[in-house]
This record gives sequence, structure tokens and C-alpha cells, in this order.
Amino acid sequence: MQFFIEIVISGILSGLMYSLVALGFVLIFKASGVLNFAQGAMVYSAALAVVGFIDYGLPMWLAVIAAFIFMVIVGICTEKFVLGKLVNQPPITLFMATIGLSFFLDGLSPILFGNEVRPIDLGIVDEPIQSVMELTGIGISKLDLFSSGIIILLVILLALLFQYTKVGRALRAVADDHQAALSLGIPLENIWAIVWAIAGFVALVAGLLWGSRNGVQFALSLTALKALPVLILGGFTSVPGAIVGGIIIGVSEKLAEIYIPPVLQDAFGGNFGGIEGWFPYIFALVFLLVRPEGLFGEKHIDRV
Amino acid sequence: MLYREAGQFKTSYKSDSQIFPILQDRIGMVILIAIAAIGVPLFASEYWLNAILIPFLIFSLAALGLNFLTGYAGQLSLGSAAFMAIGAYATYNFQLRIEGIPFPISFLLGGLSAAFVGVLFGLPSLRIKGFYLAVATLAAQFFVVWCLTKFPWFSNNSSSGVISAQTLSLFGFTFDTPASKYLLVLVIVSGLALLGKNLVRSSTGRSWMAVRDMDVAAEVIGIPLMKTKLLAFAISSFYCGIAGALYAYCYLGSVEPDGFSLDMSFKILFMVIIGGVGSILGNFLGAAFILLLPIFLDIALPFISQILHLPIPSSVVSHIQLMVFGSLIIFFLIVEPHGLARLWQISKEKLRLWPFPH
Amino acid sequence: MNKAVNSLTFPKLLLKHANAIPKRPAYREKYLGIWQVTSWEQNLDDIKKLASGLASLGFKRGMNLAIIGDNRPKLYQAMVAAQSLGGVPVPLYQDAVAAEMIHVLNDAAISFAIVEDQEQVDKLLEIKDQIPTLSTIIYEDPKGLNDYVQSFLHSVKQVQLLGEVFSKEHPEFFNTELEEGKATDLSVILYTSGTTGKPKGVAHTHQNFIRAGQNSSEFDKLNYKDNILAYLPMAWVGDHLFSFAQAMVTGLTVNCPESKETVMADMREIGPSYYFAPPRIFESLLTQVTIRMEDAGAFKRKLFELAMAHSKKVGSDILDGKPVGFLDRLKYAFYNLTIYAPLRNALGMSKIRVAYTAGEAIGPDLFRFYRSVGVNLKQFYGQTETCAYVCLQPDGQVKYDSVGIAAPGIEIKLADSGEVLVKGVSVMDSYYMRPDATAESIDANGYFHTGDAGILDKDGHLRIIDRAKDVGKMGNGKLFAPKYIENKLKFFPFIKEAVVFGDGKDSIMTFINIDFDAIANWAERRHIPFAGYIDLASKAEVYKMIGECIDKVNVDLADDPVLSHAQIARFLVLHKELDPDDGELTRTRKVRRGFIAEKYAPLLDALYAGKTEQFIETKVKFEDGRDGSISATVRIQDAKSTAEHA
Amino acid sequence: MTSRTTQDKDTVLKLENISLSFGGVNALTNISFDVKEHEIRSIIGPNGAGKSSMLNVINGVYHPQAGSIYFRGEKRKQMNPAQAARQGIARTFQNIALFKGMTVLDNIMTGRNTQMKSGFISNAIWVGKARDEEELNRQKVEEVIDFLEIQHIRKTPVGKLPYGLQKRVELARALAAEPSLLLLDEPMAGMNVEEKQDMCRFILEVNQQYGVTTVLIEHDMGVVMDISDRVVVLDYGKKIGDGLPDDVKNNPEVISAYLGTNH
Repeated sequence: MQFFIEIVISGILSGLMYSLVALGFVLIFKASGVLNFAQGAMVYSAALAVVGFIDYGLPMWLAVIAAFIFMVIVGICTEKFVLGKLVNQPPITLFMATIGLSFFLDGLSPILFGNEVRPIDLGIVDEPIQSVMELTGIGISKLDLFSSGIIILLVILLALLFQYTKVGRALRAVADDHQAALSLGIPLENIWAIVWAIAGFVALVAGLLWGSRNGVQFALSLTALKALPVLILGGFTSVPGAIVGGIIIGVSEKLAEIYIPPVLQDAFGGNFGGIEGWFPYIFALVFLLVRPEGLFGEKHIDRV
Repeated sequence: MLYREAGQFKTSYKSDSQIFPILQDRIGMVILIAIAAIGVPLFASEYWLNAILIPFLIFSLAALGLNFLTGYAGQLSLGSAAFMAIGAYATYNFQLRIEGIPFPISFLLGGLSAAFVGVLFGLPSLRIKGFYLAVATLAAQFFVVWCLTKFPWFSNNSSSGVISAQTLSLFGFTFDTPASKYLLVLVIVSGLALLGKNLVRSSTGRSWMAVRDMDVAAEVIGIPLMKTKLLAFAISSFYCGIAGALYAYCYLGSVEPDGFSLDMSFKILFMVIIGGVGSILGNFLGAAFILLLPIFLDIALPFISQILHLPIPSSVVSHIQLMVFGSLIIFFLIVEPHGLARLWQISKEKLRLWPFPH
Repeated sequence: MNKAVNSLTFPKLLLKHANAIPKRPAYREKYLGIWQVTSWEQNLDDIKKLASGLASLGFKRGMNLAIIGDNRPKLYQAMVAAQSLGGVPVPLYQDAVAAEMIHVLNDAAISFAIVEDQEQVDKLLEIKDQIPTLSTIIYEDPKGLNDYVQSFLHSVKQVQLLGEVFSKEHPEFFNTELEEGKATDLSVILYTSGTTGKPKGVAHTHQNFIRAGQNSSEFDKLNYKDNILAYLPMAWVGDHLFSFAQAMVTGLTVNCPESKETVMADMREIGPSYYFAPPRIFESLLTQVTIRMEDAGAFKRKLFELAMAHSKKVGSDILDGKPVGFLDRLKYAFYNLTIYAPLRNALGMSKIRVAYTAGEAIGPDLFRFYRSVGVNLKQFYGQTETCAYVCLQPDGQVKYDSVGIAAPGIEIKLADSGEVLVKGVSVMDSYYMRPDATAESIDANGYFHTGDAGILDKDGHLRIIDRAKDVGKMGNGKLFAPKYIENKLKFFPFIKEAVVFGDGKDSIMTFINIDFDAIANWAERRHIPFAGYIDLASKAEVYKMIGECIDKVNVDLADDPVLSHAQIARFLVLHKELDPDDGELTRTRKVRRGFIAEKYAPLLDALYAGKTEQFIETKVKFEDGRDGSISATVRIQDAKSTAEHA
Repeated sequence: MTSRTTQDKDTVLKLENISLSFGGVNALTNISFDVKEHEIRSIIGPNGAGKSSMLNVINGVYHPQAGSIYFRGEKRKQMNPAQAARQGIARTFQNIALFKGMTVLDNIMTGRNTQMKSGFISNAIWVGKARDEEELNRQKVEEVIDFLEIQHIRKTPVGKLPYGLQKRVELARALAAEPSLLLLDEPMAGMNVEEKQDMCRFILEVNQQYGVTTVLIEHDMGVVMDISDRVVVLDYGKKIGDGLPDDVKNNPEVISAYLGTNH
């Protein structure tokens, strides 16, 4: 039982990490209808930028700011030179363009910031919290907890931004209706640029947290693949969806990883690890067949 | 300029609906085939056959497969490599487990197995569209590769799922020399390409494109969406499957599941995009482009670094490759969404109108 | 030989080909997206059914069969069908308005008419009660005619079905009727568009057209492998000679385009080996070429210019087989690969062995252009009354200003008045039901008076200067040949039509009709804004440019020993396009000078009165047949005259 | 090719108390009318009156919550558009729904897909069955092309065509299916006068030559009154008039409905 809870909790915590990446997708999708496959590459680039700037001799805090600026530039360039040139194209084309973008970033960042694996030290060690351990015997990584805290903070922050700032209103308006957004007197290009900047920031946070966990390496770029099932589950347009979806995926894949392989081993023999590589997808896929619009996504009828 | 079309009139729908309605094109095609079938085996070096021409043909076939699904039926898939893997492993097992089965049969069965799995993973396409579906196809990519790695049966209990292809022989003739393998691949690929061309210019192809361009209208016309989409998935996967089998048997010789990675799927997608969505020729152009580009870079970059006097480490070369790929994709999507095939078509039109500009 | 010829008729030629080359295509018609082929045996079968059907409807020997429509195999077949029953086909101009048809239909006492489609049927219905004899109308294309209930309307299909039944009952009928035909029977009645007065029916015998066809085919070595594009009015003698007589004689294939709009495209597909077009078509083709080339890239344009320059230099010599230096031949071969051949291909002229032009004089530059890029373009001379067969230009001795030598079987001589007189195989039998007119034009010695004034040069080449009657005297008693001047004017690409006046006057005046497309393009390139035809025609820039053309002509005339005095004094640019529908041109686009002089009297007077502008209102017929009128104030300008050298 | 003069007036289509709503919003409320063999039946009404929804119900794109549809006498179960098409119902769309990536010819050929039986394998092999079938249908399609006078654009991609021609091609695609019931959704919207005249001519000729029963939605009152045999008037999803053009024209309710909206 205890073991089970521990799995669930660690599932929730790592799920939140997925949500964080998924969040980046959602932001951009809401505002510009683009499924930004490059979000993962952005996480990778952001993390690389941080360590890169540190290698160039900047202090941590400055490196982070520099990295953020870098991400903003990336975002703006993307808007200007890629998506800006693809307006009125079918979404699938934009999606493929972002695949191209992710390749580009995966190539560019290592050239700028070096490609050898480096750690990020947030000053929190990745070890179980003693008190909880003694009390319940359940191990909860400080780092994970800390990360979760950050993520929740970030979500609240975004929520506030969306609710109470002019930009935020514009962003929400853009989501439903471009004309309405224009009426707020903010040109779409700028709005999208802002969105990309925010997405860049989210990527940066994700990069820091993941990086501090298992070092800055190309694997970060693949976090996108973790986020995609989350999106399907939670719907492309819903922030809460991303959070809940992340948690569900996190927990389910951890459970699957623990409980399925033994069964298979009994049946076929051999080793059946690495289930979390595909489980979220199959899980999401099955879910899709039941509820095509996702958890929180809204249904739509095509008119003739 | 070389075209002399005056006097080439059509007196039947047969002749009007030929693949190459213009005489000069037919001549050109014959010459091309002659070169590919006779000239190349005679004169091409082993390196060219093994390292360039054979993979070129195989990937052209895979791209063709994906093009049916994405270019013609409009269903984006990111799992092509997985279906190649199925083709390879299925063929391997049929060869392995059925005594004395002629390899064309096991190739066919391999393709069919891929088609079957393709249909399974295509089922969601009935309820979900666009990148929902694209994401769903990733499921195939990961799940299939995992299964092949983890279930020892598939690889006949070899470690980490590596299989080494049996040598192919038919009527006592064994395909062991590069030239013979090349010819085998050439025959299969061009054969399937022809069938594919027929398919896309027939009612099947039209219903695919109808679904792609406007599915509601297509249904109103009487095209059953489900049947059409699933057929696209099946045929697409079949072609990828065959490509996979060739990949294992005529190119690498021994393969492991991880060889059929997501990167490979993307590579094939890029071939389609750069070559030309919705074009048969495009797949060949795209494959050639994507395969030759790295080779070109490997040659060009050191050369450039010499001129600029800045050393370029090999890791950077590979990264530059990624950048070039990425930017090319974006470039083509923006500038020429129909890829090299369209460029070819345009220049051909120019030749036909010569000396006039339009 | 004579015996054979004397009994030879077109239906018998049909039988001959149906036996000799049954599988060869007699007709191709672009329909439903492909070229539908009618083999010679099929052709015979169709004609047999059609003829029998006509017979069962009461069509008899001696009757005339009106044929109205675009060039369609069925309509050509109708001609032979009528002939095989001993009847006479009477093709009418399909674009004539109903009213214009009344005279012809009555003059030929038409009771049966075969027409193409609803449009023509409607025309006939409109005028039916003014044509007492008209009893039966047969149409080819049933589209839109379903709910026409009139009992005298039949579709060709229905008639052919009748024919099948009929020939079952009378199996020998068709052949016996056909055998009765004699070479001296009338084979066709072609109505002259007649620059003046009502059209006259020109009646030709089988022998006339068969001989003209045979001789001209031998002259150019035509055979059953040749292809021709039939796109000019079936009522026009030229089409009857090329697409009917020569086709029936040699068995060559007649190709019918899909529609008026697609003629050029269809020509490109068919790539005829034998081609006729009036000068204006060659002209508009050339204009298109130049316009299209102007948009080409610098390299292509340069290459094109070089190629053109070289072709001017040696092109026609090479075509005429005259000696040309090796280097020049090499260059020509190169340009042929890069420019000439692609150009011919784009124009659909790749396969042309012989191309003819006639009807109007053709500009020397225009003529040379086609010959020098390897199109064997030649001129011939003839009238409706002579099966369009009097003079031909033999390969190798082509002069742009002559119409060639007397054709085989033809004898020509010049009257003192300079009028060209013709005697020989192709001279008509008579004007239909007009012995008086016949007597006027065919004299006791059997010479036909062409009404053209001409000159024979030393190698016996005929050069036409004008209509004999138009060759008038000016006030000062000197020679006045308006057509000669008009042609010189029309050789300028910007001038579409020109009408020259001066008979009995002391000075020569000119109406100019601009070529709208060419000038509009010219104006756009110079950023000259204009609103429509009238505005463009009155632009000062246009007047300036036309003025220059006219000055050039005057310079040219000054060199001519005979006509140096006949220079243009003043001119104006007409505010409307001269149009057959308004009676200003004949259906073959010859200007009707007298009619125009009356219609535009105010302008003419203004010219002579020395005014600098004149208001005029003119009636016009719009495409949809409505009448209307347009008015404008037309500017008038003086021309520079050049001192006489002679 | 039954001509107008010999037409039998039995009912092709009968709709009884059809009601349709999207998430509570009523698009159609309790509408009944019928369509007789060979007639041109027009549905008119102000924007948002539910005209297009009506067509979508008839060919199975939408499924009404209430009411029943009788097609050729028998009550129709819920069916999807594809089935409706196979029963001989073809239609055009308000905003053009051509297949942009294909040529005119291919678009129209696609219209005949229901008639084409050969499977994908024989299609791939091509020679023989598939090709013969292809030719047979090409012939039919060419007849339609000839009928609608679009020979000159046969092989142009539809995307390149002007609006008016696209509308005509869409009609061609519908005709190619040799339908027994033809649904036209504002075939003349946004056309200039000549284009409208042509379209009118074609609709009438289709109706006469092929005796195709036609249900027509059109804004241009003049046109509707000219060419239709009977007219149904909708307003806010309710039927407010039904009958001969003249009756409808003088129906006060109809007049007010039209005065109420800017037309």
C-alpha cells in the first residue's frame, strides 16, 4: 500500500513536469492555433542557454535572464520568419513547420552553447524528505516537491496574467476571435510574439527543473514527446486540462511501468521494461476513441 | 524546347489518360529506365550501389508509402519507420519459420502484416483529425518498436532484437552481389511505383484526394470516409512494409528495432515534404535530396572550414545538418509547398512553351 | 482517261477510297475531349444512311440541299449524300444573320436544309414563312432542341435511322442513284459574297472541282497521308477546294476543331501537314508571337532576335533550295533547334509541308517571316467562279508580290484594260439561274472575266494590283488603284483596315481602321491611358504613329513608276471597327468601298472640305443582334507627300 | 431524357414535421413539404432562415431530432450523406466545396465515384477492368462537360478558375452522378448577370433534358419566380409559405418577412 502511494505521488510529481511542457503547447495553440512541436526543442535550448551562459562566466541569475532573452528572441524570430509567412495555411502545415523548427533549434543551440552534458544546480538536492520518510515511510524527493511548487506557482502566475492584464485579455480574445483581439488595439503579430515569449519562459522553467534533475542533455528535447499524450488527454486548449492530463499520464505510466512487465514476463519471459515509452500514447489513444475532444476541449460540428 | 507536341493528338481516352501523354516524355522515361537497369549495374562502383543507390530506392519507396497517406489522403503520419520495421521483422519470421518459402511471398506477407497493423492504428482516424491523428501515429512508432525489442520471439531470441537477414535466392539464383541486390530493389520499387501511379490516377486516388481536400463534400458525393481512409492506411503501410523488408534484406543485412526510430519517420516525412506532397516523382526527388545532402555537407563543410580557417568538429557538422534539414523544411513549406516535384513540373512547362515565357 | 474523268463524280471518289483505304481516317472531329475518327468505310456507311434517309423524306435528283454550320464531318457528309442522289449542296455562311439567308435560300429554291445546331435552327424558323419552298430542316446537335415539336424537324440520327430502313427496302437504290451521276452534273452552288448587289450562286460541275482538286493536289504532291484543318466557312470556295474537293480526290484527312475558341489549340494538337489561312490570320499569329516574346527574359529575347535576323538573311533561300554557305547553314540549323522548330511547334506548324494564303495581298515582311522560319507558305489566286484555282506559286520560285504562274489546265491572258481573263478546267458552269450574269462574265471564247486588274512579269508570274472596276481615273486623268494603296497600308501591323477614296477627285483620302489589340498593347507599353476603342482611335499619339505609316507609304508610292502621283493627302482614324454585320465588309472581309463612302459621307466630305474634325453618328449591330448607334467626333490629319521620282 | 411535356407528378420526397436544433438553438421547427417528380422546387427565405440546414437534412448531413423523411415513398432511416448519394441525391454547396487540389476533369470524375465499382487492386493493375471502367465514365463526364460548355477548362486545376466557373464545375460534379434528385444551394450567389443567365439556362436544361428533380435555394427573387414550379418560404426555421410562385409572391407573411430583412 505504502509502496503504491509512493508510486502515485512520484507519478503526480513527474506528471506535473509533463504538464509544464504541455503548458507551453497550450499557450501557443490557444493564441495562434499552432501545435508547436518545437516546444521540446525550446526546453532543450533554454536549458542549454543557461548552462552555456554560465560556462561563458555569467552568474546563475544573470545566465537565467540572458537565457530568457535568448528564448524571447527565438520566439520573435519564429513568429517573424516562420509562422508569419505561413498565415492561412492548414494547421497541419504549421505543425510540420514546427517540426522543422525543432530540428533547427536542436542543431543551433549545441553549436552556440556546447553539447556536452552539464548539470544545473538549483541548490536543492534530489533526496527524500526525512520527516515525511520517518512519519510515513514514503520517499518524496525534495527536488520534485520544489519543482511542483514552482509549477503550481507558474500556473497561478499565468492565470493572474490572463485574468488581470490587458495583454492577458488580448491573449484570451485572440484565442476565441482574432477580430475581437484587434479591437483591443493590439496587433496580432505582437500578441503572438508575446505568446511565444511566454512559451519561451515556460520552456526555460521546464528546462531548469528537468535539467537540475538529470542534467542538460538532448533528452530534454524529447520532453515534447512526453507532453503530446498529455495534450490529447487534456485537450489542446485547456490549461487545467494540461495539469490534470499531466498528472493522469504521470501516475498511469508509473503504475503501468511497475505492474505490467511482471505479467508479461510470466507470459513470455524476457525483460519488458521501458513501457512508459509508449504507454501514455496508447492510453491517450484509447481515451481519444471514447472522447475525441479530450477532457476539457470543446466539441464542434462542421457546418456545410 | 525539345518538345515537338504538334501532331500528338489523342483519338481515345486510353491514349489521353496515359501516364506520359507526350511522346518526348515517354522517350525520356525509356532512356532513364535503360540507364538504371543496364548502365548503372555495369558501371556504378560498389560504394555507389550499396551506400547511395540502394538506400535511395528503398527510401523512395517508403516515402511513396507515406505520400499515399499524407500527400493524397491528407492524413499526417509520424510512424512510417514503425511500419518499415514490421515489414522487415515479419518478412524475417516468414523466411525463418516457413520452410522453403520463396522470398517474394514472404516479402508480400511482410507487407501485408504491416498493412494490417497500419489499419489498426488507422482506426482512430475515423474519429480524430489533423495532429490529433499525427500524435496517435506516434503511438504506433513507439509501441511497435518496443514490442519488437521486448518480445524475443520476433527476433528469434536474439539479444536486443537484432535480426540478420537470410540471403535471398530464387530459382537457384542468390542475390548476394551489390549489383544483383540493386537490380532486385530496382525492379520491386519501380514496379510498386507504377502500381502506385495507377492507383492515384484511378477512382481510388480521386477519393483519397477528395477526402483530403474537403471530406464533407467527399461524403456528400458518396465516398465512404471510413473505407477510404483505412484503405489509405493499409496501402501506405504495405509500401512502407516492403521498403522495410528491402531495408533489412538488400541494404543493411542486419537490423535492430531501434534502427527504425522516430528520426527515420521524420526523415521520410521530410522526403515527402521536400520532394512534393501528392506526387509520385516527388518521392524519388525527395529521397535523393535528403540522402545526398549529408554526404554533400560532409564534403563541403571541411572545405569551407579550410577557407575560413576555423575548425569544424564532427559534432558540429552533424548539428549543422540538423539545422539545414530544419530550415529546408520550413523553406519548402513557405516557398514551394509542393516541393521539388512542382519545381520540376514548372521547368518542364517552360520547356514546352519555349521560346515563349508563358 | 477522258472517258474516266467524264463519268467521275465525288460520290464515286467516295466509293473508291472506301475500297482502297477503308481504315484510313476520312474525318477527325474534336468532340468530348478526344479526336473522334471517321474512317472512309464508316464515312461511306454514314453517307449511305444519310442519303437514303433524305430520299425517304422526299429529297430528289435536281433538288438543292442547304448546309449551314461550322465545319463538321456530318455536314461534309451531307454534301456527298446530296450529290449521290443527284442533288446539289448549297453551303451558306453560318455566321450570317437570318435575314441575310433569305435571298440565298429562295434563290436556290431550298426545300431541304441540314444545319448544325439550335442556333441555326432558330434562324431558319425565324424566316421560314418567307421561304415557301422550305419543307424540311435536319439538325446535327440535338442539344436544346428536345422540346421543339415541329414535325418538319429531324435530327441527323433520326434521318439515318430512316435511311437504314429505307435501304433495307431498296437495297440497290443508293448505288443506282450514285451511278447515274455524271461529271457534268452540278456538284455545288457557292454564293459569292458579292462586294456589290445581291449574292449570285456560282454553279460548278463535278468535273470542275474534281479537276481543280486533282491538278492542284498533283501540283503539291498531296496524298491520303496528309492532314488539313477545316476551320474556314464551308460556304467559302477555298474551304470547298481544300477540305472537300482535294480531300475527296486524294483521300487526305479533314480535321474539324472542337469550337471557334479552340481552333489554335486544336491546330497545335493536330499539326496539319497542309494548311490554308487568309493573311489576317497569319498576321494575328505573328502579332501574338511578338507580343508574347516581349515578356520573355533578356536571354531568350536576344536569342530570338539573332535567330530572326539570321532567318531573314538565309531562311527563304534555304527553303527554296538556293545555294547557301556552310557556316550559315550551320547557324540556321542551330537556330532551327533552339528557335524556329519550337516556334513552329508552338504555332502547330511543325508538320506543315505546304501552306497557302490568298484572298488578300499579304505583306512582304509577314510572308517572308513564315518562309524564313521554315514554313513553306505560298500564295495562290482564284475566285469562287474558278474553284479558287487559277494561279499557284511553285515550290522554289516564290515571289511575295506575285500570285504565281498559271496553274495546270489553266490559261490566263490580260485584256487591254489589264483585266485578268481565265480559261480552263476550273471555270464555272454558270451563275445559278442567271444566264444574263453568266453571259456578262464568260465571253464567247470561254474566257472568264475575273474583274481583277493584273500584270504578268517576265517569268509569267501574275501580279494583281486591284479590282479592275476600282482602277479608276483621278481628276487629273491619272491611274487610281485604291486596293493597291490599301494593301500597302494594311501591311503595317497597327492598321487593320484602310479605305482609300479618290476616284474622279484630285486628291486621295483615307479612312484608317486601327488594329485594336496591337495598338492597345502599344499604348499600354507607353503608358498611354485610354477608355475603349473610340477613345484610343482618337488619341493624338495614335494619329501621330498612323501618320508616320502613311508617310512611309507615300515615300514608297513615289518610287512606283505607275502610281507615284497617287499619294495620300489626308486621313482619319475611324471611331468604329468595320464589320461584316454592319455591311461594311463582305463575309470574307473585303471592304465595300461604295457602301462605306455613303455610310460615312459626312466624314468623306469633311476630308475633302479640309476640316480638322467632324462629328458623326453611326448605326451598329451589336453581337446579340440588337441595333444601336455610336457617335464620336473624329479628328482629321494631313499626310506628308513625297516628291515624285518618276 | 424524359421531357417536361410528359411528366408524371408523383412525389419524390416528402418531409413531415422536421425539427432540427443545435445545442438548444432551433434551426428548423416542425417543417413539412414535398417535392414532386421533375419539378423545380425552390426554398427561399431571409438569411439564417434555415434553408441550408433544410438541404443538409435532406441529404443526411444533419439528423433531425424530430420528423420523418419519405424518399420515393419509403420512410428513410437515419443515413449518412454517402448513403443518400448512393440513393441518387446529389447537391452543390453555398460556398463552393470543390476539391481544390484536383483538375476540373478529376473533380467531375470524382462525382461518378458511386458508379465506379472496380476495387483498388484492379485500379493498381489498371490495364483491363479498371481502365475500361475509367474510359466509360470519362465518356459520361465529357458529355456533362460538353453540356455545361466547360471544354476549354477541362484540365485546369479548379483553384485557378474564376468564381462563376467554379460554381459551374460544382454543378457538373453533381450532374456527373446522374442524380434523380438534385439539391442546389444558392447556385447563383455572387454571380454577375451573364453568369446568372447561363446558370439559369443550365438549371432549366438539366431539368428538361434529364428530367432531374431539383430543389433550389436562391436569394435572387426574380430568378426563383422565373424558373421554379413551386416555392417554400422559410423564416427563422419556420415555414411561412408554400405554393406556386405567384401565390407566394402575394402572401402577406412572406412579404413582411422580406421587408423585415434588408434585401
